[in-house]
Amino acid sequence: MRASEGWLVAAAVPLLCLLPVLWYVVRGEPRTRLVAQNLAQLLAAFVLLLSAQGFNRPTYLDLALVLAVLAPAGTLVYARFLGGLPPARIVRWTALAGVPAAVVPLCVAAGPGRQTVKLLVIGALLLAGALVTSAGSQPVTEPDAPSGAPEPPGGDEAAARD
Amino acid sequence: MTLLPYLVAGWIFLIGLYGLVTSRNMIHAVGCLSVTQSSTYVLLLAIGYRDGGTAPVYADAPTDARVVDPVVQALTLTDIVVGATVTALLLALIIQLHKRHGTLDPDELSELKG
Amino acid sequence: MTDVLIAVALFLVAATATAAVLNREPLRQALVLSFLGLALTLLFTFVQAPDVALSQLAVGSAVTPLMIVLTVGKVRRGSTSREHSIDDDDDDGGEGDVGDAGDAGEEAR
Amino acid sequence: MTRQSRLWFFLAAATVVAVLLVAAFLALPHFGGGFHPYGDRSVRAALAHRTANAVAAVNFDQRALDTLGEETILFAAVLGAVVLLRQIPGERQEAPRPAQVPAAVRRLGVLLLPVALLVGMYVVAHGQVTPGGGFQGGIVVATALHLLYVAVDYRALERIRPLALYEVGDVAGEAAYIVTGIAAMLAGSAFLANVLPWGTLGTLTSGGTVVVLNAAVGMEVACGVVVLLAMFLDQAVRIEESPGNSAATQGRTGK
Repeated sequence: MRASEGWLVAAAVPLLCLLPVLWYVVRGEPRTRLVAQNLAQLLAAFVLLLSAQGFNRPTYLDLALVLAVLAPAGTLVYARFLGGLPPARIVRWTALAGVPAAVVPLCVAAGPGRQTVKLLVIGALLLAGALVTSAGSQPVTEPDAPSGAPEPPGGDEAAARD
Repeated sequence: MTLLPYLVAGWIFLIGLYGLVTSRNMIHAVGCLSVTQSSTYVLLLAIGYRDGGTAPVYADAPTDARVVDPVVQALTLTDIVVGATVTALLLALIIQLHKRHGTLDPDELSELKG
Repeated sequence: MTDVLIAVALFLVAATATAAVLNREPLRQALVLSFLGLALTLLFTFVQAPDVALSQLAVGSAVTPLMIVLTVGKVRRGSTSREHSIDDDDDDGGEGDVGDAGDAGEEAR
Repeated sequence: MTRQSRLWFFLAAATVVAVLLVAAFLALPHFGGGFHPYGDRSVRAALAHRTANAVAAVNFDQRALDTLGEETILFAAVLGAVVLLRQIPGERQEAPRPAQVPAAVRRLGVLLLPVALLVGMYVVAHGQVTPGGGFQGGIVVATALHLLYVAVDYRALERIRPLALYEVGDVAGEAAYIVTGIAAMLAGSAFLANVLPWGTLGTLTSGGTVVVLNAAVGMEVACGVVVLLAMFLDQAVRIEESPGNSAATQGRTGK
């Protein structure tokens, strides 16, 4: 199996971003730590997505899929025990910018087929998870909601929480 | 690069043991134990790696692909699941310990015993 | 390039493991442990062990930290929470609550 | 032994261990080297049995007996946790309070729960073809159910989690593994031998008994982890030591 260097270089970018995030997980205040943990899961998902393409192994995408499914659960559990989810603009913008930036080129590279569907599902799950867990008390709109997803996480209740 | 993964595994092992020895909270000690366990995963997988190899999963690879060692991967898989159950059992014991003695400091606990 | 990725992931794992050991407050350590789970997952992916990465992802970043958090919750509930008078405020902003967790952290040290 | 002396004792021992470890590492085959005699043989054996995922082949075919041992460890650990974390005299159960969860989180949980269950089952079912298998998929399924706890509350989780059923599932998974092994003996082969037709490489039914054992392990792990987490959750959320000003924690975490 030939590895594609370009994709692996791209995967190195979110991987390197994890280093400063680690600092915040370790040394930040309780709220910062929770946000950093959430961000780390998002960045790790990007690494997994890009490296699956880099290693030319579509089956590695299962990892990103499982992470996308489990990440919100983990964050919400901590939110429960550490008391509340702080709003996190950085997670939100990383998701809004990073998910399309990673998923769209991957879809183009994969061409139409099962792999593209999987990529889109992963992207939608990541986006939904990150947007909800990063919402905090800010109203949230979901730009490209996945088909079959319920209505975008409502701003009404979120606004009511202010 | 030829030695780095092994050295990292050794470092994780020793730092985990350091945490276990100096721990003043049993829950923290269990966390350190799971760190120590992760050194075995790193070591096993490092031994099984092959330059330019790919995963021994032939769903999307030709059967003559250059693959890494599946045996150590299977061992590590087992290792991880057993590690999680050990953690669970130890944490259950810790809950009991705290119910009985009201403390989680290993030093205080050993004083209680004596 | 794979070697570079493996080296970075190894560094990340070593740093996270050290941090997990040196964080002596269990709740804080649980967060670092779930980060360690992620770092190990990435490392295992780079050494072409997706099976192992998958189980590390499920166990290391979800189940183990969850059990630690629950144990801490139980232990706190059994002892410190009784002394802690918890203000029954109804606002959702975790401000006071996060502070509480932090205080409890100070106590534990 | 004082704390100080213990630390010095450890440092001395750690230095020795470190030296020995480095010496051992120097003698190990180099990282990334090409010498993997066991790996090569087991890959050949996996392909001979038409199992695309060689790791699953090692776990459920070539080393199936060892995996039985491991499964039994898991089973024993669950049993141990159930015994250790049962409600003891002097403790009482506390009705968990309903939690107030932001609507967005609730919707996310309701959306993710079926997706996560599906992903978990997909990982179990494709264990012999793609990365994954009973262990990983089982844990994903078990974690997925707990989305209901974080997205709604503990009472909602309890409604879909009749513990007795999961305990039976745990036993059934373990039993199915052993029965498969004995069935192989009845078919005139060795315990846990791969006697079923192997099928074609890369299809869902390939691998013979690997498929069956994979499903059995998936069931046991999923049910076992659910029971395990239920014991911890009961301790953290439900069981109180004695009458006191409880429910505060639950009320607090319920937000």
